[in-house]
Amino acid sequence: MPQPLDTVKGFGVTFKQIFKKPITQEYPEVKRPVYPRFRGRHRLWRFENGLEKCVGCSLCAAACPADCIRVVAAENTPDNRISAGERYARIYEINMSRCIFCGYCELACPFDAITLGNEYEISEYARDDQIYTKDMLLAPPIKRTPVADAELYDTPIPYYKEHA
Amino acid sequence: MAILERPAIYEGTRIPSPIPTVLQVPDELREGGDILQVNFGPNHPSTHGVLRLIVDLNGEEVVGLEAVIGYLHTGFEKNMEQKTWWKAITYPERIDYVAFQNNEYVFVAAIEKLLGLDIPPKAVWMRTLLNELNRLHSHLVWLGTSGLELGAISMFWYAFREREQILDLFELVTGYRMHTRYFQAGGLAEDVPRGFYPECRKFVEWMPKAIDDYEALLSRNEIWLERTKGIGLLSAEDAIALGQSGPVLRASGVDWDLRKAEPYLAYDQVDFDVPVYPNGDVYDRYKVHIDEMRQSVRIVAQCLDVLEGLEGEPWIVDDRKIVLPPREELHTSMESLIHHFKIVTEGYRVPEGEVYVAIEAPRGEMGCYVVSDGGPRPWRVKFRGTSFVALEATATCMSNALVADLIAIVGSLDTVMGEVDR
Amino acid sequence: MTEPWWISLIKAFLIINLVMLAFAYTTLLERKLLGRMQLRYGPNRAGPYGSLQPIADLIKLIRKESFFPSSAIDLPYIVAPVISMFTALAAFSVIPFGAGWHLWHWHVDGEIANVSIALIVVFALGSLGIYGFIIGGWASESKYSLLGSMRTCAQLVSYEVSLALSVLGVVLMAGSLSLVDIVHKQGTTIPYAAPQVIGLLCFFVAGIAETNRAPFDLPEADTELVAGYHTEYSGMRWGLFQTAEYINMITLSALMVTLFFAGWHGPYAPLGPLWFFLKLLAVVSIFIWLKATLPRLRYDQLMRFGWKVLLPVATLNAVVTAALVVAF
Amino acid sequence: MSWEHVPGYVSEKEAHGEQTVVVEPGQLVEAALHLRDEEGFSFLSDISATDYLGWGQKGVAGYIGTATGRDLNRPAAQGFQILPELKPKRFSMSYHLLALRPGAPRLRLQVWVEDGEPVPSVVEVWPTADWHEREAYDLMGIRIEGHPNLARILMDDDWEGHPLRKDYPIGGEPVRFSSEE
Repeated sequence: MPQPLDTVKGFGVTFKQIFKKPITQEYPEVKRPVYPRFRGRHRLWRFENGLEKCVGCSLCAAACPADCIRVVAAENTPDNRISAGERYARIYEINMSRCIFCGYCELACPFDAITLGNEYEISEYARDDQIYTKDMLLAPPIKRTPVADAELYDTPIPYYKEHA
Repeated sequence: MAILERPAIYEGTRIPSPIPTVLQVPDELREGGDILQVNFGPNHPSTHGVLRLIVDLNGEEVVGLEAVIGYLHTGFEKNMEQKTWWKAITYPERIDYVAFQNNEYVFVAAIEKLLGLDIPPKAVWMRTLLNELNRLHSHLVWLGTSGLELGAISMFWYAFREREQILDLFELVTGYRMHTRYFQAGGLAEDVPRGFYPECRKFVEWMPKAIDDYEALLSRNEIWLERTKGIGLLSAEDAIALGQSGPVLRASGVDWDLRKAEPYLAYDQVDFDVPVYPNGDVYDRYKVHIDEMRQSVRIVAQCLDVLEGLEGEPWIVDDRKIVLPPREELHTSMESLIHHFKIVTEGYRVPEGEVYVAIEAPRGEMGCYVVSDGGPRPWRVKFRGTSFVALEATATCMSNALVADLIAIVGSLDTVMGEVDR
Repeated sequence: MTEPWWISLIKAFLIINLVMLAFAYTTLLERKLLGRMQLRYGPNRAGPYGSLQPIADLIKLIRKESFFPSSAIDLPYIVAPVISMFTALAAFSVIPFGAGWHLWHWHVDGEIANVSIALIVVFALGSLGIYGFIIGGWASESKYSLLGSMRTCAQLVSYEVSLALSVLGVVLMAGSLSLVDIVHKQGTTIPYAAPQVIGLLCFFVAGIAETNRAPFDLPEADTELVAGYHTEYSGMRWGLFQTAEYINMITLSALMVTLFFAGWHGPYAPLGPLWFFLKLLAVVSIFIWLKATLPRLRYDQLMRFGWKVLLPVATLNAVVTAALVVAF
Repeated sequence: MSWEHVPGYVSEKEAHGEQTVVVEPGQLVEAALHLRDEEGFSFLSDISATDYLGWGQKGVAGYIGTATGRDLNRPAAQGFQILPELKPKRFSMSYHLLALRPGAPRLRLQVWVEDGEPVPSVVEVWPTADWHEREAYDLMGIRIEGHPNLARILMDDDWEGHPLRKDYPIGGEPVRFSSEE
């Protein structure tokens, strides 16, 4: 039995949306704050005295399910001291186009040297530009992303986030 | 299990023979020479990715049909054999990328079954909650795309409005919107943040209103009824014989839900109903999806009640053989550091054996068959792709269908091609 | 009191451009309105509030490659969009949009051509335009296009009948086939929407089908036939089809305003064209609203509805009106 | 519960709360019919083929020491190694059955075959087996006998080899890194 009145109800649903604020965000101008746990672009960290935290143990490379991290370690020498440990990462590269952002590398790192930041704007025009070298990873990211209240939306369980 | 009494419209549905998955053109039609063979897909707006349907048309009527799959075959199962158990957890999420949390759970549950682990209550309830949120997410994607395919374009946007909220919740808890790797063998990867509960409460209060909107838009809409009632019939017997599960089976009148039949996680402690509809047509599948969404919201609310009382409880088992040690110990305990290195480099070992774990994923029975040789890597992982099985029913559902019904039927079977091709 | 030919020429030139402009901004209106109904903004990058979007689209379409399938049949393939476009534009010539004015010592009519059989002209041109769609789909040599063109053929032919029958009531009441007379008549009595409400509904439904708008957009059902008859078209050839479709919709809305809503008549007479425009806008918005809300019908349901529901109702409406007109 | 009355019965096993019945490949269809009609296993969940080539031969590294002490009785927890139990033949085909009744009893029906040995098709018993068997043929190279349409399903029609076999080369694309050695 046709019930035209019920069909008309749907028109009300579409019509009333006109007076609501659209839910889409005008992206390049408005950046929605990500939650603090969001896993974005990687960062390598230094100690306050400038020494790198990474000691080149390759645990991150071992933990990576996508095999996108390459670490080549070298020995620190007294006149060329780079990291706090015995060795340092002479080459540290991440192929971002392969990375699946699972965050296993930051879980694996025993020295809190690598963490996943909140930046997600990491597209490039060329694949080779997606290969992040150590210098790029050590430098603070150029594009900043706002982050929601960390106190409320995160737990200080990942030690490094408290001390980063 | 009870099969609802079936209405008379079932006359005529039968599984094609000899090939159950191919609808063959009758010889007399073939000889007539009026058959137009059209290739729907692999690139077509409404084939859910890369499904290819070879369709024989007699005018507008579908007289022959063969589904060709494999265009998204990525070899997940082979890949997982090369990874340690720990690393392999990231793979199942990407198989059915709409029900990632359920897929992850089924694999983690298989590992835990082999290991004989008991997980802490907080992890149990949180897993239940996230699984139900994911079911909502999956049904919303289904609802949106099905509406779009039948021409109700606004439905897509309304469904995706709520989907966004769910993804935000996932981002809040797990750190990633889709492939979360949040379930680890033994519990959860991280504790639940304080701010999650109020955010999730807000969503639980909002969602029923949104579902009312969907129903106002579609459920009683004359054109929607015309398009979905009596289309894509599948009788209860045929559905069971074809291995259908989930909403498709329940829409055919079979009261079967693994959450009730063999309860896992906390499903035996929450209160919910299983919607069953008797007709086995596209409309009933739509109704099952809508009703399940309401039930999922109920379950999420109950999980929240329990979880709020579990503040401060452990979220992962304290077993140093399987779980990474707490991070603060890495700086103080040499033993912990060694464990950490061993688990990351070599991975934990899982006792020899074979298990088959099945859960009620949004699309039905999601099974995971795992064989372990006692080593750090799975010997064999096989997933029972729900969509893979669902697609087998296309030929049976397609009797007396027109081109437009073809779209509605394939849509109603709710297939995700990543899961079909794996 | 006829106007000289050169005034008609100037007017024709103006109206063609106005209609094209109206088409361009109808697409913008559709995208904006659909956007708001779907909780998004719609285009808002080109110009303030996206107001230059149609221009940007035009430039894009012109610069795009007009793909030519090697198996397509050359001449019909190229001519088809032109036919559709021409008839769509020509049909607008008999729509009155004002009462007519005196400028210096010349009289300017409120329409380009005051034909005494204007209604028939519109329908004839509309039927001719269908050939564009049919030929275009057939000449593309693609299965989807062929199916789309088959659907166009059947759908438009079926609904053409109901469309013509649904306006019979109005014609009988006005006693004329000239659109100008019909509007004048409504100015003296009431808009025919009131007495002819069934005719209006029939006209509206048949009109949606006639212009391939949702929920009757089967010929180009993008989720079934990809894009129906214009699957193989791209660039400005596709643009011509699109233009033709939108102008058909505008023409139909204009016809509806003329026949049922008293055309340019409104509270303040000199503002005639403005009233006409506002009414047109309202009708076009309803078309868009339908698209946002309703799912698509199926082919056989469409045909069944056309022949078994719409045609009898429209016929009955015409017969009853005729009886009443004769009686009183 | 004993399954000795299943036609072609070879052995049975219960582990992790799951029951497995191994039958002769030649009598698979009879066993399937028996289980479907007599025991109510009307629902075939899944068919999984497994390749056991090289099973139990791989050298395994031990895992040493724990903070909480070691439990030598748990293989996962270290210390001691056992080699896995050897399998009778190279391939296993596991049919995961489910009875749609309260308690949801499940049963794994298993057959063992060597490379090239045929397995009869159960499409006639459970129509859903169609694609599952095609998949087993495609990815594992199990010869299914009596299947109405045994073609490749996931791989290309002209694909060589069966990729999920253990002796199938893995290959893969090298990950791109900068040219710095």
